[in-house]
Amino acid sequence: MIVPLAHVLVLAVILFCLGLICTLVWRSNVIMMLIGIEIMLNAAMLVFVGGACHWGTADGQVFALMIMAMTSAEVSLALALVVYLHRRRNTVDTDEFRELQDQ
Amino acid sequence: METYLFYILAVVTVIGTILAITEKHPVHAIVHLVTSFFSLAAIFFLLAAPLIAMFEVIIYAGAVMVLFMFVIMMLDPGRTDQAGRPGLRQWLLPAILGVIILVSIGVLAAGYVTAPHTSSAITVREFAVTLFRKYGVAIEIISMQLLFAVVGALYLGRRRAP
Amino acid sequence: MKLYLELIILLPLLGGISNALLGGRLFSRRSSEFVACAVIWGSCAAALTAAYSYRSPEVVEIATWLSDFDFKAPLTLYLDPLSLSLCLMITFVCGLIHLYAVGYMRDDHCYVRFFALLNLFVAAMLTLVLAENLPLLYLGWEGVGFCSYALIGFWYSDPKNATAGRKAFIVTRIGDIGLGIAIVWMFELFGTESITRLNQMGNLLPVGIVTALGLLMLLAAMGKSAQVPLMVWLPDAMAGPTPVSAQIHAATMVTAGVYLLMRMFPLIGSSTTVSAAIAITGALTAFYGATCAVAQRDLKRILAFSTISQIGYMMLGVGSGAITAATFHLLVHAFFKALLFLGAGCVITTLHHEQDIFRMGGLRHKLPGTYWPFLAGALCLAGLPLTGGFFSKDGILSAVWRTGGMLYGGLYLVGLMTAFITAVYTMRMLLVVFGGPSTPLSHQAVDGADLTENKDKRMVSGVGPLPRIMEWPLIPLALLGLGGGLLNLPEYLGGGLLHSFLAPLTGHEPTLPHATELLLQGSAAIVALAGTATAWLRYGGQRRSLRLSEAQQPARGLQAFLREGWRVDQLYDLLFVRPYVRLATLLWQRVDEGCIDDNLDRTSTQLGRFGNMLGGLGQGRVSLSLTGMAIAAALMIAWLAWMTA
Amino acid sequence: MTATDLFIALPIILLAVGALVTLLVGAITRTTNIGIVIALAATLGAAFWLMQSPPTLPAPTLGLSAGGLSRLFGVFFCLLAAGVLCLSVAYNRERGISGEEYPSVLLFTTFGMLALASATNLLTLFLGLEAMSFGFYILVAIDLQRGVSGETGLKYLLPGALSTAFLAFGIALLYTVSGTLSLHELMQFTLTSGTPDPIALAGWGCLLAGLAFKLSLAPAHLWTPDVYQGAPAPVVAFLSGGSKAATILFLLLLLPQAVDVSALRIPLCALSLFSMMIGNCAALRQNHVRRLMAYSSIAQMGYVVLALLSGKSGGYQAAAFYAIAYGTISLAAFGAITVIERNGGGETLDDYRGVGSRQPFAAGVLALSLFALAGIPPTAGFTGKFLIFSAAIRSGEITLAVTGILLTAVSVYYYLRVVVALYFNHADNTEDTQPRSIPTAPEYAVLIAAATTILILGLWPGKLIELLSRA
Amino acid sequence: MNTSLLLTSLVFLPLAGGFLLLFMGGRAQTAKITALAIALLEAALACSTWFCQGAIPSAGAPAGFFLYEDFPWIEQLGIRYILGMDGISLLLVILATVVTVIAMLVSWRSITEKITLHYLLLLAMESGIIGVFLSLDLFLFYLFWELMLIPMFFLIGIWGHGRNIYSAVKFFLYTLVGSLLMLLAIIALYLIHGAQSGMYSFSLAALLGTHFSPATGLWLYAAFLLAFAVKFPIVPLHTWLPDAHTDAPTAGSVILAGLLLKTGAYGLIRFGYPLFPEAARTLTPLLIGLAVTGIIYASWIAFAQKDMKRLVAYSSVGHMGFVALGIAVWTPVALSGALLQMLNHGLTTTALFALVGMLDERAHTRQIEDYGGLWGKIPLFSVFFVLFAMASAGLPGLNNFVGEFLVLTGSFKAAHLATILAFIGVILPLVYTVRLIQELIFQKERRTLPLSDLTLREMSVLAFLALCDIYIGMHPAPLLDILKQPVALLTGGVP
Repeated sequence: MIVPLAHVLVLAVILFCLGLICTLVWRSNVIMMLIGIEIMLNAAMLVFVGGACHWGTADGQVFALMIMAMTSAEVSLALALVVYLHRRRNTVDTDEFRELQDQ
Repeated sequence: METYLFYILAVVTVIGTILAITEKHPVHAIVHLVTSFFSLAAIFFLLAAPLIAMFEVIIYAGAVMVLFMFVIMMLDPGRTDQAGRPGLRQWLLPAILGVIILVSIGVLAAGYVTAPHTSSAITVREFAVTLFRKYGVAIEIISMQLLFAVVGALYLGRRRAP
Repeated sequence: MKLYLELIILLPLLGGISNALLGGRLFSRRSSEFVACAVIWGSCAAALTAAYSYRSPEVVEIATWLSDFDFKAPLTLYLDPLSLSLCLMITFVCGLIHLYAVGYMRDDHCYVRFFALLNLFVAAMLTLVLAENLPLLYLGWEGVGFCSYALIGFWYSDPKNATAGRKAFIVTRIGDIGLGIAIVWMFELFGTESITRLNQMGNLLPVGIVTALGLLMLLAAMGKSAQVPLMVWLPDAMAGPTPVSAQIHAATMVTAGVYLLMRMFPLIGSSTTVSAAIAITGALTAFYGATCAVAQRDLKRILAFSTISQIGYMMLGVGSGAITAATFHLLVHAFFKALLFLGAGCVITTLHHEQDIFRMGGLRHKLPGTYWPFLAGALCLAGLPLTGGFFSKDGILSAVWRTGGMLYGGLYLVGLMTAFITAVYTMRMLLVVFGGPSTPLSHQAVDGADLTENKDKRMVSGVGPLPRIMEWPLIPLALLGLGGGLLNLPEYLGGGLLHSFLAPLTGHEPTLPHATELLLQGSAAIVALAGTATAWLRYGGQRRSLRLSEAQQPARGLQAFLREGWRVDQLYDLLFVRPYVRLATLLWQRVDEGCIDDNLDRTSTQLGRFGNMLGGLGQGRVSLSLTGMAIAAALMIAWLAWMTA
Repeated sequence: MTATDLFIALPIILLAVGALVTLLVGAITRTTNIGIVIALAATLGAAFWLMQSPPTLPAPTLGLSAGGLSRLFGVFFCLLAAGVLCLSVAYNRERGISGEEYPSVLLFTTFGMLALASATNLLTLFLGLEAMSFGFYILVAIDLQRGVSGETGLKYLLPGALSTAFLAFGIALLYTVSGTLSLHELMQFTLTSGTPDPIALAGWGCLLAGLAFKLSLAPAHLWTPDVYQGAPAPVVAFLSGGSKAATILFLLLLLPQAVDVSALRIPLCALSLFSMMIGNCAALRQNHVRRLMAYSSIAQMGYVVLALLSGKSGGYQAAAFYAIAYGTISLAAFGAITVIERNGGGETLDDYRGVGSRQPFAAGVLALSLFALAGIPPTAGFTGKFLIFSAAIRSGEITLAVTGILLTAVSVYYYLRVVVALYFNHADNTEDTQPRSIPTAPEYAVLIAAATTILILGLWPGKLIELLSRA
Repeated sequence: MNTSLLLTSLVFLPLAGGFLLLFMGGRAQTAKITALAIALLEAALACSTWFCQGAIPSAGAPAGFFLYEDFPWIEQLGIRYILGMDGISLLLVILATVVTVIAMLVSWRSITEKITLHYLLLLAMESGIIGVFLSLDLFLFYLFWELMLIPMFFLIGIWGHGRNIYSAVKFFLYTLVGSLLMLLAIIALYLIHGAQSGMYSFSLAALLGTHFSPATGLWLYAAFLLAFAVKFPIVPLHTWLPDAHTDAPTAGSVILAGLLLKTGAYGLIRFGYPLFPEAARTLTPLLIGLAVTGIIYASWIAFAQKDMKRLVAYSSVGHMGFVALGIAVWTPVALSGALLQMLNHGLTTTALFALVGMLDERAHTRQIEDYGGLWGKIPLFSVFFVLFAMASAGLPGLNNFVGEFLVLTGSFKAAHLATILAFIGVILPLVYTVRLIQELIFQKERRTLPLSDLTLREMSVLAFLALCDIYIGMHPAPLLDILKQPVALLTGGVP
C-alpha cells in the first residue's frame, strides 16, 4: 500500500461528491447527468480497488470490474433512451419531460 | 516516489473532474473527463490493480466516453450551447448536499486508521480465480445484463410507424 | 281479597285493551260503549266488595315485575282505608262519567280510542292508588300521565289541543323527576321500595334527608296536582273533551299528587320544613287559582282554575298534617267538581260547543235538568254552609288554625280570603251562565277569536235535545256533593265516619275545642255568604247585562293579568321554552355540527390539502426526484457519521 | 461445478435459458404468444423446482444458496412473474405491445430477482438487484406506443442509476472496512467488531439512500407515482410487487448480518415516518388511481421499514411476510386495474365510476385488495400489519407504532374513495355505451389465485409464519 | 343435544348462506326468500341456545359460559378460535338474529336494485355481529369487529340516500380510528401478558390476570375505551351516527341502531372493564360524565331536528348514554339494567327506524314538516308509532323504562349527581317525542302524500316488536334472571 487507505477514501469521496453535484446540477442536460453518475461509479470503483489493495483480496477488483460492465450496459441503455426521447421532443433537458405529475 | 505520483494523479483527477462538470460544452466535458479517467486508471495501477486500470482505459475512457461523444454529436451538433450552463443558484443545493456528504465521510475517512495489513500483491491469476471460482454467477448475470442492454437499446432505437 | 283487588285493576285494563284491539272491528258502537262502562262498574262492584270484606290493611302480591339482585319491585297492591276510599270514589265517579261520556261522544266517530284510553286511565289510576311500592306507583303515575296526554289531545287535528296535551305531559313529567329521584334515593337509603316499609322507617333518618325526600315528592305532587309553580298545564288541559276534564282533570288524576303526599306522609311528615312547604304551596296555589278563576270567561277554564285552587286546599290540609281533612276534601271535591264539569259539558253541548260564559244566559229555564245539579255543585264549591264542600273546606281551615303559629295563621287568612273569592267566582259563573234572559247565541265573534276556535271540527249534527244519559249522572253526584258532609261530620255533631275510618292510618289527630270549631265554621260561613252576596251585587239581576256589555271590551289591567293566569305562561315561555328551543338548535348547529363535526371535516380537508402539497413536491421533474434521494443520502450519512461516531 | 451446484442454480439457469430461447424464438417467428408461453413455462418450472428441491448447503463456487428464505422468495418471484405474464397477454394485445422483448425481459428481471434471492455474497446480491432494476428500466418504457413511455423510462432510469451509484459506493465502504464480500464472513466480522465502524455506518447511509429509491421511501419516492402512471399496468404489478419484495429481501439478507440495526434506528425511523406520512397524505385527494396506488405503496413501504427497524423482535419475519403479502395484494390490485383499464376504462376515479356493476369480478378483486391494503381483516394486509405492529411494540417503538396506525386510519380514506367510485357512484351514461366485459381466462386465474392467497394469508397465515421463522 | 359446534354454526350459518346467494345472482326473488329463510333459521338456532343454558360446558370454559368452543387457529402466534356463550351473549345473539330478520322484512320492497347483494350483505353483517358477541379470543374478536364494518359501509353507500357516500366513509373512518388503536392495545396486552407468563395468547380468559403498571393499564384501557366509545357512541364521538343513520337505507339504520351500537357496549362489558379493572375505575368519573352529558346533550339536540331519522338517531345517542352510565358505575343492578337497556333500545329503536322507513318508502320524504295528521289517514301506523315513541320516551310499563330505571337505581349509589342529572335527561326524550308525535300523528295533514296503512308484513313485524316491548316492560324477570349470573361474575355481586 503506497498511501494510507484513508487518502484513497478521501479522494473517492471527493470524486463521488463531484459526480453527485454534476448529476444534480445538470438537469438541463441528461447526458451530463449520466456523466455525473459515471463519475460516482468511478469513485466507488476507486474505493473497491483501494480496499482490495488494502486487504490483499481480489474481491474488490472483481467488484470494480463488474461495476464497469454494469455501467456500460446501463449507459448504453440510457443513451438509447436519450436518443429516443430526443427524437420525440428534440431536447435533452430533463425538466421538459413533465407530462407525468400530480394534477 | 509512487506516493507523490498518487497525490499528483489525485489532484489531476479531481481537477479534471471539476473542469468536466463545470464545462458547458459537453464535448469539452468529455475531453476533461477522459483526462480524469486516465489519471484514475493510473491510480488503479498504483493500487496494485493493473487489470482494472487497463479496463478503465479501454472501457471507460475508450468505449463509454466515445459512446457519449457519439450521442452528443448525433443529437445536437450545432446547438450544444443552447442549453447553457446552470446558473449559480442551481449549484447551491447540490453543492451543499455534496459538501455535507464530503465532509461527513471525508472527515471520517481522514481519521480512519487501519492496522497495516500485510497484503500480498494481487496477481492476475488470483483475480481470475476469484472471478470465476467465487463469483461464477456474477459473470452470468453481467453477461445477461449486457445482452439485455443490447436488446433494450435495440427496442428503444427501433424506428416504428408513428 | 286478592281477587277483588286484581279485578279492580284488571277490569278497566282489559276493557281498555279489548276496546283498543277489537273496537271498531268486532264490536259495534253499542257494545264498545257497553264494555267501557261495564268494566268500570264491575271494578266499582269489586271495590265495594273489597270494602265490605275489608278488615285491616292488606298487602297482596300479584306477580313479580322488576327484580334484579337486591332490587325488588313486584306487582304488589296495598289496601288500606286511604286507598280503599279513593278506590271507591274513583270507580264510582268514573263509572258515572263513563255513562255521561256515552252521551257526550255520541257523534264522535273516534269513540273507540276515547273509551279505550278512558278505561286505561282508570286502570292506571287505580294502580297508582293501590300500589304498594313506589315503582309500581310510578307506573300508574306515568300511565295516567300518558292517558291524560292522549285524551287532552283527543281532537288532535287542532294543533292547540295537541299542544295542550304535550304541555300537560311535559310539565307533569318535570315534576316526576322529583319522584324518580326520590324513588332511587329511598332505595339506596332503605334498600326497599315498599311503601309500607318505607313509612315505618322515616324516623331512622336525619331530618335533612327526610326534608330532601319530602321536597322531591312535593315537586312530583306540584307537577301532577297542578300546584304553583307547575300549574300552567291544567287550564290548557281543558282542551280535551269534557268527560275527560271531569274525570282526569278534576276528580282523579290531579289529586294524585295529594294522594302521594298523604301516602308518604308518615315518612315525610316528620319534617316540619316539608309540611310547611306543602302548606305554603297549597295556600299559594289556592289563592292563585281562585284569583284567576274570577277573571275567566271560558266556562271550563273557570272550573280548571277552581280545581287548581281546591287542590291547593288539599295540599294545605296535608301540610297541616290533616290527612283526614285532606282526604275528605279530596273525595267531596271529586264529587262536586265532576258534577260541575259534567254540567258544564251539558251546557256546552247544548250551545254547540260555545264556552264563553258571556254568551250564555237564561239556561235556567232551558236546561233545568242541568241547572239544579249544577247549582248544587256550585253551592258546594262556594262552600255555603251545610253542603259537603263547606264541611270539608272547613275541616282543612280548622286544621290550619289548629296548627297555629305565625305561618299557619297567615295561611289560614289566605285560606279564608280564598274561600271568599271562591264564592265570588262560583256565583259569578252561576249567575252569568244560568241567570238572565235567554239569549240567542250570536255567532259573530265578539272579542277574542280564540274563544270561538274551540268550536272544534267535529260534525255537530243539529242541536238535538240533551241525551238523557248525560243528565242523570249529575243527580247522584249532586246528592253526594250536598250530603258529603255526612261522611265526616265535625266532632260536635258526633264525629266523622271518615275520621274513624282513616284513624289507623293517620293516628290520632288532635281536635279543636267545639267552641273554636264552631267559631271557625261560622267565620267560614260568613265569608262564603259574603262572597255570594258580592257576586250577586255585581252579576245579579239587571247588573248582569251591564257586565255582559262590559265584556264586549277586551280585558285590561288586572283583569287581563288574572285572566291570563298571572301571565305565568308567558313568563315560562320566555324563561324556559324559548331558551330550550333556541339552545337545541344552537347546540345542534353550532356545537354538534359547527364545532365537532366541522372541525373534523376541516381537519380532513387540511390533511387533504397538505397531501396535495406533498404530492406536488415532485412537480414531475426527474431532477427533483434525484435531489430527493441526494437529500436523503446526505442527511442519513451526516447523521450516521456525526451522531453515532 | 458439482451436481449440487447445478441443482441450486437450476432455477436461475432455467430462467436465463428461457429468456434466451424467447429471444431466439421471437427472432424466428412473429407469433406473439409463443414467447409468453415459453416464459410461463420457465417461471413455473423454476417455481416448481424451487418448491420441490430439498434444502441444500450453499454452493460456494457459485455464490448461491438455497436456504429457506431464498427458496420461499424464489417461488414467490417466479409465481409473481407467471401471474404478470398471464395478465399481460390480453393487455399487451390491446395496447399493441408485441414482440419477444417483453417476455424475455420479464424473464430476465425475474432472473435478477432469483439471483438476488439466492445470493450469498454482496456482489451477487448487488448484481441481482441491478439486473432486476435493469429489466425494469426496459419494462416500464416498453409501451412505446404511449407518448409518456419514454418519460417513464427516464424517470425510472435516472434515479435508478443514481441509486446504483449510492449502492455501489455503500457496498464499497462496507468492503473497505470488513475486507470481505461474503455475507457469512460479514456477519462474523460484525459480531466480532463490537461497536459499528463509522465508515461502515456511512456506507450504510449510502446503501439506505440507494435502497430508499428502490423501496420508494420518502424522500426518495418522487419517481413512484410518475412511473406507476406511465408504465403498463402488468409491469406496475410486477414493479410494485416484485421489485419491492426483492429490495426488502436484499435488506433482510444484509441487515441482520452486516450491521447492528440499532445504530440505524434514527434514519430508519425517519424514512419510515416520512414515507407513511407523505404516502398516506398525498394519496388522499389523488384522482388518478395508479398514482393513488403509488402513494399507497410508498406508505406501505414505510410500514415495512418500521418492521425492519424493530427487526430483532420479530420484525424481520414481519417484513418478509409483508413483502410477500404486499406482493400478492399488488398483483391482485394491479391485475384488477389491468383488466379494468384494458376494457376501455380510463385511469382516473371518474372513469372508475360504476365499474362495480360493469365489471363485477375485477371490481370485487380490486375492492378486496384495497381493503387488504387498508389492513382490514381477514386479509393478508391485516396479518402483515398485525405482525409489523407487534414487532414494533415489542421493540418499544410505541410512538412510531401509534403514528403508523393513525396514518393507517387516514389511508383508509383514499382506499375507500376507490371503493366508493367502484360501487357507489353510478356513471351517468357509460352504463349503456360500455358493455360488460369479461376478463380472459388467464386473468381470471391470476385474479382468483391472488385473491385467494390474500384471504388465506389473512385467515391461516400460520404456515407462512412458520416457514419464515424457520428461515 | 349435541352442542359441540353450535356456536360455530351460529356464527357462520349466515355467511355460508350469503355465499349461497351468490349463485342466485339474477333471480332476485328467490335470493330474497332464501335470505329470509336463512335468517329465520338462524333466529331459530339462536333461540334454541336458550335451552342450552343448563348444558354442561366443555372443559376449560370460564364460569358462566354454558356453551364454549375452543380450537387452535394460528398456533404460531398463540391465536385460538374461542367462542363462548353466557347469558349476556345469549340475549344479544337472539337480538341480533331477530333484528336481522326484521331488517330484511322492512326492506322487502324498498330495495329495488342489486337485491341479492343487499341480502348477502345483511347476512354477512349478521355473521360479523354474532361473531363479536361470541368470540372470547381478542384476535378473533377484532376480526369480527372489523368485519362487520364492511357490509354496513356498502349498505349505506349503495342503497343510501342523501350524502350517503360522505356518511358511509365517515362511519367507516370514525369507527376505524378507534378500533385501530384498540388493535395496538390488544397487541400490547398480548405482549405484556406473554412477557409475564411466558405464554403468548389472545384468549380473554388467559389475559384476565395480566398485571400492568397503572400508566400502561390506563393507556391500554383508553385505547379500548376509544374504540368502544365510538361505536357506542359516547358524546363527543357520536357525530358519525346521525349522518350514518340519516343516509342509510332502512335496513341499514335498523341494524346500525339495533346491533352495531350494542357491540361497543358489549365490548366494554366483556373486555374493557374486566381486562383493566383498575384503569376502568380510574376513568369511571370521566365515563359517567360523558354518559350523562350524552344523555342530556343528545336528547336536547334531537329536539331541534327536522329530519325524522336524524331525530331518532340522536335519540339513540341519548339512550345509549344510559347504557354507558350503567356500565360506568359497574354495580350489579346498573349493569344488568344497562344490558337490558341495550336489548330494549335494540327493539324500540329498530321499530322506530322501521316506522320512519315505512313512511319514507311511501312518501319519499323524511322531513317532519311534510307530514301531519297521520292518525286520521293511517291509524294503525299511528298506534304503533305512538307506542314505540312512548317506549322510547321511557313510559313505565314499556321496555325502555325497565332498563333506564334499573340503570338509575343502580347508579344512584355510585354517582348521586350524575344520576340526578340523568333523571333530568329522562324527561328530555319525552319533549322531543311528544313534539314528533304531535307534528307527525296529530295536527292536520300538511301535504297530500300518498300514504297507505300498514301491510300485513309490516304489521306483523311491528306487532312482534310491540309484544316484545310490552312483555319486557311488564315482565322482565326472565331476562334479568339470565343476566344475573354473568353480571354477578363480572361485578362481583351476589346473584
